Amino acid sequence: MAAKEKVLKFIDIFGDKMQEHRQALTDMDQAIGDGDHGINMSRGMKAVAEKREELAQKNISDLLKDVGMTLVSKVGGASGPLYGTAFLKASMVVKGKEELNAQDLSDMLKALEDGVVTRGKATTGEKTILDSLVPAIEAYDRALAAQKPIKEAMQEAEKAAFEGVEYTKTIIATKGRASYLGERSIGFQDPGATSMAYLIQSIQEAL
Amino acid sequence: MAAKEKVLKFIDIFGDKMQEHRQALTDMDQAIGDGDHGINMSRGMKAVAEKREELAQKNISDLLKDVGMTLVSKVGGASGPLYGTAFLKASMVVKGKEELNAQDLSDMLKALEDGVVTRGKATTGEKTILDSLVPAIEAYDRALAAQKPIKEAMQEAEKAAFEGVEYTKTIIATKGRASYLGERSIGFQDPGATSMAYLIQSIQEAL
Amino acid sequence: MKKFINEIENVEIEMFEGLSLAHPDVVTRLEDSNVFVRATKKEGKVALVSGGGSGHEPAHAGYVGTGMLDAAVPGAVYTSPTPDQVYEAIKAVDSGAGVLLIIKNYTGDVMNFEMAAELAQADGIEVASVVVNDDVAVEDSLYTTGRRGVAGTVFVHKVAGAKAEEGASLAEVKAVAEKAIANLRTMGAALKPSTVPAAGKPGFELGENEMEIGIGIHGEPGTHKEELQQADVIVDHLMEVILKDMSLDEGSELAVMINGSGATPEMELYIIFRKVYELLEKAGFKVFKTFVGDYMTSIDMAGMSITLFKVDDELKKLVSAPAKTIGFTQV
Amino acid sequence: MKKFINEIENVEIEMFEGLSLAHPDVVTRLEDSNVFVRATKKEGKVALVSGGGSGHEPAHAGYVGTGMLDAAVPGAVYTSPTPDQVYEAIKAVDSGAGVLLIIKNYTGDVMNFEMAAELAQADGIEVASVVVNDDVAVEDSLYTTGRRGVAGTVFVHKVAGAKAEEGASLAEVKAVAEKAIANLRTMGAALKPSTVPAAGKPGFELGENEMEIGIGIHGEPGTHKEELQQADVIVDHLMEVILKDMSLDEGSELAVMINGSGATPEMELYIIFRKVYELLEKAGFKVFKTFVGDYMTSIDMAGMSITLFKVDDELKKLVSAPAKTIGFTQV
Ligand SMILES: Nc1ncnc2c1ncn2[C@@H]1O[C@H](COP(=O)(O)OP(=O)(O)O)[C@@H](O)[C@H]1O
Ligand SMILES: Nc1ncnc2c1ncn2[C@@H]1O[C@H](COP(=O)(O)OP(=O)(O)O)[C@@H](O)[C@H]1O
Ligand SMILES: [Mg+2]
Ligand SMILES: [Mg+2]
Ligand SMILES: [Mg+2]
Ligand SMILES: [Mg+2]
Repeated sequence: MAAKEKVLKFIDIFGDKMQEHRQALTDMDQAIGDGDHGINMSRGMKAVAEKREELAQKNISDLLKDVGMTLVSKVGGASGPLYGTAFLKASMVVKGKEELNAQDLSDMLKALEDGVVTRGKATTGEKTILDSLVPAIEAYDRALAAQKPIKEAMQEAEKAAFEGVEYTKTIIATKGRASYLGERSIGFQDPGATSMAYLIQSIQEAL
Repeated sequence: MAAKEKVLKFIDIFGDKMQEHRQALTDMDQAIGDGDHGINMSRGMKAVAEKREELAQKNISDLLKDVGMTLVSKVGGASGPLYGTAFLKASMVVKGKEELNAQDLSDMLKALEDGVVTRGKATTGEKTILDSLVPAIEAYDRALAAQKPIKEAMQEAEKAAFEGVEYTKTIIATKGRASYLGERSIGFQDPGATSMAYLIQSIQEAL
Repeated sequence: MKKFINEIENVEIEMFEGLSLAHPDVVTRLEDSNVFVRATKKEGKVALVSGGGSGHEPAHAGYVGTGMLDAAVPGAVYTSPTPDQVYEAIKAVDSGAGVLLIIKNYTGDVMNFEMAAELAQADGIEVASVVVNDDVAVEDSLYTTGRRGVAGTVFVHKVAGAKAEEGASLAEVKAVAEKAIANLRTMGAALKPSTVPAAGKPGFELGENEMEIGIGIHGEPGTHKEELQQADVIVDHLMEVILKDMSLDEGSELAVMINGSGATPEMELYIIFRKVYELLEKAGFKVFKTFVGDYMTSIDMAGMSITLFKVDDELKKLVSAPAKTIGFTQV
Repeated sequence: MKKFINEIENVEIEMFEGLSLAHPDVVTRLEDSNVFVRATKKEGKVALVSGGGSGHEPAHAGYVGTGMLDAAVPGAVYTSPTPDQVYEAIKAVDSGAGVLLIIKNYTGDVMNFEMAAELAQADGIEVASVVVNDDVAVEDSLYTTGRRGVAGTVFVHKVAGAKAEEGASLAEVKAVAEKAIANLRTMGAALKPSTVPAAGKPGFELGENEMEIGIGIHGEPGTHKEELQQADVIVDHLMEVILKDMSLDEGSELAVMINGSGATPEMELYIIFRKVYELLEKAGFKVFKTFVGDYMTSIDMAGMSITLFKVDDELKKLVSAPAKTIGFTQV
């Protein structure tokens, strides 16, 4: 399967997961936020799915850019600019590429992180998207350094991402809406970190 | 016991009954009205009770007038003008009297009815105060005609009043707020007829 | 019962105190009473007095001011004020040109206001009254107490108030109020009942999948319960009843009020209006002006009513005239 | 969930349609969008744009009009609008004098509005922005996202809108908005949570005897739950937190807003104001002007907030200036 088909497959899987976990992500956000994260993400990925044919005509960079623009203009809230900018940054690092190797995937993942950080100005440990994304990237790079194949590296990334989600239960939110709860945010899983873990999982499953 | 003391005792007993049945009368009014009849009547009779010492200084006619004015100015809703005017009319038929015989009591009861009819323009069978008051008066007069003593006559009046209350369950309201319910008002007891039955009972108990 | 209140028996009085402290430039509360009059009495004009139970806020004290009422007398919650209170209001606002009482058609309101009118007339004050009965949910028949006065009452305050402000005579103000009443129709529905503080529990019960059709404004049950429907279906049903009772011609112009009962989000009121507009347009009627909001509430009921008000040139002018009150300001 | 709605996914769009059909003389909805602009564009002045999630009605579309906003962009329920939408609004209202964005301090709102500003600035439009953060319930710290923007935002719309209407420059309008923000403090409490239509169930749970203190306006839980208290006790508590955070002197003048969350009867808001007034008077502060009602709601939440706004001569003039919008009209 060509790289572009894999990217499209990743987008499809992520879209399906956002529909599937719509209620669960919303429930998580009700506990410590305003109860719309699942609604937001599923609305955005539904809009992406509606463009599926158009996307299939584009090259990898352009289709990622289109996904980013669609998320920016359909999601709203905090997750729209964060996920949107993440995809836009990812689109930039694969400009002109028709194939993607293991290093390209690493660059893309870092571009996602760069997008989230540029917009959200958070670091790890603040109970955000970054708490699943950053450990996933670290796990992936570690696996690559250990000469593991790309699929296996992404499996380790996925594992690290969901561990990151578990970790969010133990910390106080200091960014985003959950930060208003202070100590009361402890014990709850961060919805944004969770949706990001599903994104990592979607990449892994698409490989 | 002098007649005036009996009238005062009747007012006391009626006041107590309105406090005692406040919730029940309100519940009845919630079913087919706006849920305030017990609140209204107890507010009015509480205001009467607060004037108890003043009332005791007055003659029978004046004290009944005072009760009527107090009800008019404290109860509001439909029952305020109806009960208020009833007491005002009753006060007029006993003007100048210091003793009350069985016929005087009959005149007073009819004056109550006259007050309710003047204000409310209803007749029996419309699911109102009149449906306990009118049968009570009829029963009282029948008993008097049969030479029964006043206490016994009032006991029959009381019985007829509560039968009237039962009867209200079987009919459609065509006056007052319950009339908006049409057929839906069947099956429910009329709160105003019920409070009037307690009034009749209070007279009986005061004798 | 969960409410932001203190002792239940102080609910009305504390509300009255808050209201008069909040808007001293618009209304004055007569000392120790439940009578609200304009902060600045306007002399020489016909005075308008209305009232009813409390629990309908902003009605009626919220409509005291330029272009609407001269006095409002709110009674206990859902209970008509008493004759002596209304009498005080009449005396306070009369400036020789006469007083019009705007009464909603309920046995209690009619009797208490009538007694007040008798007291004032005995003093030589010219008093006239109109009885608003815009609720088409209940059948109008000679053998009943007739229809209730509900949200349409606000339009009567508005047009009679504007007419009086113009300097019209008592007879003229009364005539325009009666014309308004003849042209007004309202019907409502509720999803959740209201709770009278002193009663402590809701006025009726509704299942998770039920609604009450044909509600009044006193938390009383409506004409019947129905299975919960989508907004458009409810609007269809209410509009059918309302329109059947009005004589409208192609091109008739209407003022429309979508009234919230106190706990209905504006979001829902606008969704309702959207459908009302669609139906009116399809039928060939013209919406002249629209009012959406809490105008005549039922404490914390989640409900709404639709009022259609057929307007001619005179009524259009009066509906559009300026008004400055707590609950209704228009330039 | 019981609501007067149709299909859940159409809630926002049907509300937008209803709103623009109801008030064509005040607002125009840009075709097929969620951008509301004044029906008559005022040229040559600084333009004000605000927005946020839907569910806060009348905020923000209800504040578009003379003396307040030039455009409002309501997003999905409780969700910030997106950058392209805000960008459309900016382009529609700019008439060369620059555009001020009034943003409530939420991560999502700030990011989306910032992206919109970047897009507009790339077109050469002068764009400035202020971030409202009046909620004292949450601690302000360099290590958090800071305080939320809540009901006080309406005062920012009011004074910045009045300043812009006077013909002030973008820098001047921004400066007065920032002065207002520095002088605004709000805190709220709720008895019942709100239900986002798409979520289908309440945002948090409260027992029959519990209340939520320090609520925001998005149905999110507050800072903590407490046992239900009488209104005066709740007011005491909220006022203590608010006043501790303000620097007031004897004789300081305040505009006060008692804001309802959507399902709170006016009756309760006035009972609350009564106590607020008593406390302010006792402390030697002067109430300059009072606003009681649903200004910044949370759909169907039964809750309220108290906003104190310290006003100097300039702010007093701007608070009192005329305004003509759907949700706020003043002469
Ligand atoms: N500054 C930030 N950086 C990274 N992620 C953030 C930031 N702020 C919030 N988030 C993420 O956004 C999620 C909430 O998204 P969502 O509910 O869609 O938006 P909103 O909070 O505007 O309703 C949080 O769970 C958190 O993971
Ligand atoms: N026209 C009338 N004549 C006699 N009694 C009436 C009339 N209208 C109403 N009532 C009585 O008044 C009672 C209701 O009183 P209440 O609840 O205090 O007043 P409201 O209906 O104004 O709330 C009814 O149960 C009925 O018995
Ligand atoms: Mg959220
Ligand atoms: Mg009643
Ligand atoms: Mg009543
Ligand atoms: Mg949100």
